[in-house]
Amino acid sequence: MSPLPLGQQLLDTCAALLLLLSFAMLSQRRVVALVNLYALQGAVLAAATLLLAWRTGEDHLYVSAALTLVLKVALLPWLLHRLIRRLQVYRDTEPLLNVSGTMLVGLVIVVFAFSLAQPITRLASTATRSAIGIALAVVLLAFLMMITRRKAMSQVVGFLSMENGVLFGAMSASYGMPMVVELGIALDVLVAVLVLGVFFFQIRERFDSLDLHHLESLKEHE
Amino acid sequence: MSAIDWITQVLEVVAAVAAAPAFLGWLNQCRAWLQNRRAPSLWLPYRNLRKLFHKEAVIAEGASPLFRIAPYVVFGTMVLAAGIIPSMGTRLPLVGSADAIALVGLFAAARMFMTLAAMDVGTAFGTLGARREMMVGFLAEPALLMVIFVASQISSSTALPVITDHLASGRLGLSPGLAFSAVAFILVLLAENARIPVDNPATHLELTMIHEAMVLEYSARHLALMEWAAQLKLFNYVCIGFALFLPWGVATGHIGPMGLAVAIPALAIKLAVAGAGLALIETLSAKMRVMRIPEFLGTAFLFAVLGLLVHVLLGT
Amino acid sequence: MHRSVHPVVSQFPMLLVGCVALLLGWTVIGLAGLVRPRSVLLTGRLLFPLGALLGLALAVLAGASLLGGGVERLVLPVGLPNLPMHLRLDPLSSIFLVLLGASSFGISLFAGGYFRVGEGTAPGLLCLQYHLFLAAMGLVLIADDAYSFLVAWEVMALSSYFLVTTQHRIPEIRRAGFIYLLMAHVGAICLLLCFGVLQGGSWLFTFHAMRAAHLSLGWATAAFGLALVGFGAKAGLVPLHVWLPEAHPAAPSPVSALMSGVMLKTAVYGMLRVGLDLLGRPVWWWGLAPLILGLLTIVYGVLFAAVQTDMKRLLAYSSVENIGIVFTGIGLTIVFAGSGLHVLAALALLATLYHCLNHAFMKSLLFLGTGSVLHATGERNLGRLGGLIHRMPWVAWLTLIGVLAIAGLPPLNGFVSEWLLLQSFLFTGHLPHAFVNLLIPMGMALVVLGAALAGYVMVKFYGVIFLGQPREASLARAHDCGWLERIGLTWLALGCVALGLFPLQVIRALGAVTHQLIGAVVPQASSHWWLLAPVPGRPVSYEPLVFLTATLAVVLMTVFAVRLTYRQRVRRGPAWDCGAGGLTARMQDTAEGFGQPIRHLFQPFFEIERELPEPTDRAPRYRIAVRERIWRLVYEPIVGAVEGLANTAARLQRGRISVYLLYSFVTLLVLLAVALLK
Amino acid sequence: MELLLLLILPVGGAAWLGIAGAQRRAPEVNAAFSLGTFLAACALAVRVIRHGDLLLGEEQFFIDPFNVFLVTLTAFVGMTTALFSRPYMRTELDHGRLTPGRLRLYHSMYQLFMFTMLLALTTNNMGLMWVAMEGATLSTVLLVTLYRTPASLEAGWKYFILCGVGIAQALFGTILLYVAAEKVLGSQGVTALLWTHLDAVKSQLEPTVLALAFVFLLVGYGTKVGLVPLHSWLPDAHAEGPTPISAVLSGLLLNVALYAVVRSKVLVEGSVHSQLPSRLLMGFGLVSVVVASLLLWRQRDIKRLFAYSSIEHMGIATFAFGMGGPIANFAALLHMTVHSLTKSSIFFTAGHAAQKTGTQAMDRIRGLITLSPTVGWGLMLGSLAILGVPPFGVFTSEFLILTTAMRTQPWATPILLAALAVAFAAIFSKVQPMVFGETTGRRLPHAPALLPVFAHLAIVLLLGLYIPPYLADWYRAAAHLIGG
Repeated sequence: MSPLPLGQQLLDTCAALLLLLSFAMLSQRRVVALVNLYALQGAVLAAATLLLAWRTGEDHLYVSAALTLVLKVALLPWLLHRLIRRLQVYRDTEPLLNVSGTMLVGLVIVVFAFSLAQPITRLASTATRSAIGIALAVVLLAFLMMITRRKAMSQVVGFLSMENGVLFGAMSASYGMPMVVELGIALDVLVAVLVLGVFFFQIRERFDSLDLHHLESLKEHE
Repeated sequence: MSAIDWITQVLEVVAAVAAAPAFLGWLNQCRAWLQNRRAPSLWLPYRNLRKLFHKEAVIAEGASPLFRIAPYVVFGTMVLAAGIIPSMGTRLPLVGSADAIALVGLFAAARMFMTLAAMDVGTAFGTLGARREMMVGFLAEPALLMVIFVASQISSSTALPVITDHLASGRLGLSPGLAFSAVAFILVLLAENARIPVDNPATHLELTMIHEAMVLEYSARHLALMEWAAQLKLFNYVCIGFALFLPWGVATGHIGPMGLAVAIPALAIKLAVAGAGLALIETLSAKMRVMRIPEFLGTAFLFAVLGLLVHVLLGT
Repeated sequence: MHRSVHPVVSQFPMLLVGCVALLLGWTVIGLAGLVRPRSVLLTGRLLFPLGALLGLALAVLAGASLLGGGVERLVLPVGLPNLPMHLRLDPLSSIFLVLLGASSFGISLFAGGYFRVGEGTAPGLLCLQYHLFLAAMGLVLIADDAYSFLVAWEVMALSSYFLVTTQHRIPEIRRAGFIYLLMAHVGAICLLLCFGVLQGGSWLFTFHAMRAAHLSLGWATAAFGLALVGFGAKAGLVPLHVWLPEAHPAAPSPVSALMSGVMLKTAVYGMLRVGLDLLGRPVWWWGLAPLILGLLTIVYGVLFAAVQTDMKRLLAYSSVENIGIVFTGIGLTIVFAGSGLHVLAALALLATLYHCLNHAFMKSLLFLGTGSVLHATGERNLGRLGGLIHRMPWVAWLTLIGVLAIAGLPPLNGFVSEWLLLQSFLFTGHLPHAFVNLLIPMGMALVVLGAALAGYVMVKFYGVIFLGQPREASLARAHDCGWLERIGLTWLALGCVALGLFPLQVIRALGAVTHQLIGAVVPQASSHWWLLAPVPGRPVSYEPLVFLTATLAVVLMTVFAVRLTYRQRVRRGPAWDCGAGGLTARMQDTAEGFGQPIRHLFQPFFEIERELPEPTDRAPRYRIAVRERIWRLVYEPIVGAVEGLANTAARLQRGRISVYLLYSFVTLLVLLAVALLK
Repeated sequence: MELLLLLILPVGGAAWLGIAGAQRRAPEVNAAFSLGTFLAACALAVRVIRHGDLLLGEEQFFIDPFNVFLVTLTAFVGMTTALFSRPYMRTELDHGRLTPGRLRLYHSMYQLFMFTMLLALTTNNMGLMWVAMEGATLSTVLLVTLYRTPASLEAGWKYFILCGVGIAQALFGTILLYVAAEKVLGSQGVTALLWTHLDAVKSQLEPTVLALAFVFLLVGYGTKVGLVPLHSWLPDAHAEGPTPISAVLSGLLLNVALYAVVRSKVLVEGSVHSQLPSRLLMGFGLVSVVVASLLLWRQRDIKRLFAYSSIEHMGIATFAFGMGGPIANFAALLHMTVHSLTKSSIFFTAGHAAQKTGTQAMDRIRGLITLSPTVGWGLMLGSLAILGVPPFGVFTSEFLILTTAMRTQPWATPILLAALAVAFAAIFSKVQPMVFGETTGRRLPHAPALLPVFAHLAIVLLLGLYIPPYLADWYRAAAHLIGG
């Protein structure tokens, strides 16, 4: 069998990187590092998009690559860093599930995600269909991360990386969504982060900490 | 309906009204003899009634009209009952108008008025008697009805004369169902007529008395009517017993003078025997505590139901 | 079999239109009450009597249609889009409309005099709720499709709920209202499901379509069961009766009268409609359920009535008993009809319907009587009443008629229906089912026992309230009821008497109903208009008129005889006090005392809580409270179970967002797995 | 044209109020814009009824009976809520629970929220619908935290995170849909997300992928519908936000989310020839009904109580959609309508009650009927209506749903019966003492402006007694679209 073309190999490497980064985020406890990892993920995503654009010549992919670059590598991390500095939240406390355990669960999830991706892969016509499983895995891992974290900040980062996963999925399955949708999504993410910013300050001025265990008063069970 | 039917009807009623005190007298006589006492005269009850009627009536201040109406109603119902029960002949004009259920209803009406009257003045005894009377009643009535129903299941009618006709025609021997209900009936009879062991008409002992407690506030003619009604009630019950269990001698079918000629003496004899029997039972048994009465009547009720079940089981 | 029997459909449904107009009239009257909500004069003196007249008119119209025996249909363009409101006036609905109209005439007149300011809700609002209640009951009876039936049914429940909670400041009354509405709603849902079965996949909810639908035995049985639960809950069938002894005392007396006298009958109507009409020919063993439950209800109700100390609770339990009698009749009817004994079925049905009519009059009369007493004395507790026959003769004597009637004494109406029921019990002939044959005598025994106990209850009721000495000094100020009340009471009493004296005419009228439902009528053995001889070939008969005349004749003769012979004057003297020196009212027997033999005999039924005085007590007091075991046995466990489940459900929600996320996560994964395996 | 107005007006309103929302007359302006939106919606509805479906803005917008009726409903409730919030929010301002600045935020966000929902309803593009749904969350999350109390912040946070995550799943689902569609519609990617096109080719779409897509969409939008166990955000957000927001969340947002679910169900059912979608909907519906009715039992906060009842009713509607068939769908649509009307009116009265008694704790609210008869009767009748007591419209839909269930899904009826009984007991036992009973408070001098409440209840009452033919046809057409 013939070796895959270079672009293909690069793309697969990007996908692998993304998955790696998600695992890294899952295990990472320092918020600043977390944000950096997120930025890195954004960068890889952008790179992948560029590659894809270059290989397929779909020009709207250039736009979305640029969008990703601006938004997820530059703007959002910068915002988050500012927030961290302003709010003095550097470390997350011990996650609810210890790292090795989380890793184990993450592994299981990856397997599940791959098996899940089979039918989609069979269907998709793109050169990158093999990456769908990874995209799904990234989404689910981000989900897992949100579950296991105790600080609002790291939960947000998880939320954003989930967005990454979804976008990567969109790209690898069908060379991205229609432009209007892409724009809409980007807008939403941006607004979301702004809203979150406001939120953090409100939470801070109330509880002077971003620890989530303050936010457990509304419940049915006493 | 021929004239003679009407005559029989009237005759029955008159005979009942006239003979009821005598029957009580006879019962007391027998009891006295059985207890080695000197027997009072057979006519004592008549003298009592006469005496009471001549007295001046005294009525309690708190008494309402109901109190004064009651004796007449009670007496009237008992008289009417006597007309319904076929003691001599069965072709009675009143046959259609009221069957056995209505008869029991009639007794119930009498009881109701009696108890209400007893509660009217609002003395301790009156209300107490009323309560006990109703306690007896709510068990005795169903028992009596069930007894009658056994017979009416056999003769497929609730009209007493028809039942008597059917039984008298002797097509059947003693059915097992009837045997049960006969026992039940005797118990009911004792209870309903305030005889020992349920009540002792001879005493005014407040712990035990039922009937006497109710009529305690009555005097003179009202009391007389009440007493007479009681005697009539006893008479009627005995006659019901005859109609159900000893229908022999009753003029069935079309009544001729001959029939009456047979029926009247037959009735007299049966009454005499029944009186003696009752006296015997009363002498042999002892007065029981008031709270045991429901059990006594419960047994009666049970017997009656058993009779019915037995009949349904074997009767077909 | 009675599919074939289809009465003629008249061209223009004149009578039906008339009925609808009258129902609308009631609604309008109700709304008119809002014009000046606080004015007693407007509502009491004008609107309520007007409503009463409408009731009379309704009775007349329905009576006409009953005698005509025809069927009228009408479709109004309201309701669901593809289900306009179908209305139908046939003998079954007519007889119940007669019941509604006739008894409401008396009750509304009484209500006109009864409602005053200070009843909590403003008179105008009461007027609205009251007449909506009436109209809804009427609509229930003429509705011919499931939707309008249920709407009317629930409006009925709702308006009566608001009437029950007239004095909503009292917590007990709120509790009563809550239990009432809850039971009503659950019952209504059961009915809803029942109709869901009955429509049989035709998706037409008209009763006509339901008659046509062919259901498998399983479905039909399910429908019957649901109907029994739904209507039983409304009628107060044990063990679904718990709301009844709470709600009836809570409501103002005219409302209690309406609820007990009429509303319970709408449930009976529904049961007959579904069980004998919509379901077509019933299966005989369906009948066993209502039969057995009915018998149970009779005994249960009358026993609890006997131990009550609150006069309205006592009446409420007696209503439970009477509903038991009615359902026993329904059960018999179904058993007979299912076994092909049509004449007997007709007889049983006759007894059922007759008892419905009787109970409507008797019970309304008694409830209104208690209403007057309540107004005059402000007392519901039997322990504080007594001797009112002197203070309020009208009420006392009219109530006496009701008491005698409900105790089943000849020649009043209560006796007739019980007589008919016993006849249908007696001559079951031989059903093809052995154990039913054995069940029947037991049933008969229970019915008889119930009747006798009813007598006991009524003596207690009447004797303690109206006879004896007043147990409170305040009773001396009691006043007799006003003229409107008197008219109302008299009307109802007359109804009791008439129903007792002219059974034949009533039965002839009821023939149309039995013909419609069973396909058979009870043939008359004799041609005399006064002779009631329902069972052909059996010499069984009853002549109330002759009976009455005979009784009166004998009594009067006695009176005259005594008067003529002995004319000593009557002297009044003090009652004999055993020389104790002065009888006091406290020496009389009490309501508790009257309950004692029953409590003693039927201990297992009751949950008794006693407080006995010590010999050394300075102020000895005796208190006894009797409660129903059913609460502890049935309802408290249910509530406990729900609470337990609620707590478990609450454990899911501990307020921690990670856990919530975990829920979403797990859900997602599970569903994905499911989707994948598909 | 109408559509343009319909979408422009709220945006304009948002902009205007964003600048001038703090002024004295801002509430009136808000109401005015909502009124305009409503009129536009009516015009649109009329046009659709006259000329049938509309396809506008190079196919980006698609109006059919199904969504036009929801559009009208949304605009209507939006308007009445604006009317209600006019005096209500002023009072809040006077009570010092708000600052003019926050009032401005409230007003502009309110308009924005209306916009996002109308967009989600009218757009033909599944992707755009997703964007709008996310937008709806974002625009309301700051309204939930309007009071800045700890509880409200917590509620807001949960609302944001849970719905955000959910919506992300929905996006993934949308992508899967796109993938599957692209296969059929060609990869130029313009039309592949347009519902109309998807609907046209739904039978050719790849089943497994669509099944997966449906799962993602269901979990995503289901979170916003408040289906158990994805519902956790709902009671908090409803209870802690200002009352008008609770009203629109419960009355409108849930509907729109359910609309999204149903739209996707239609597509998936066309392709997956299995019971999966309907089974899932029925399952979620039942679970929601049962759990919600159980949790109702324990509530102490009046707004929380009715939030749970919203979950219950959404469960009923979902169950009905799951059963499918013309009658069930008809009933479900009707149920959505009457529920949003009734529930919003209940929230209005509950808000007034809480405002007058100064607490949301139900055991401290007593004797409303003496405090202020209109509020008392409003709450009583509203609760009875929501509990499915005739002659109110909720009964109509429940009648149809239950009877259908009895025939097609008899196994579910005992569960529904029990759940409805429990819910009735729970809600009514809490409402009755609040309305009736003794109260320490004096009768209030001025009656509150409850026009919206009684308007809503009147409509619900009407729907219970008589459904106008054109409305019925409208529903039927919609039910047919959903696949009767």
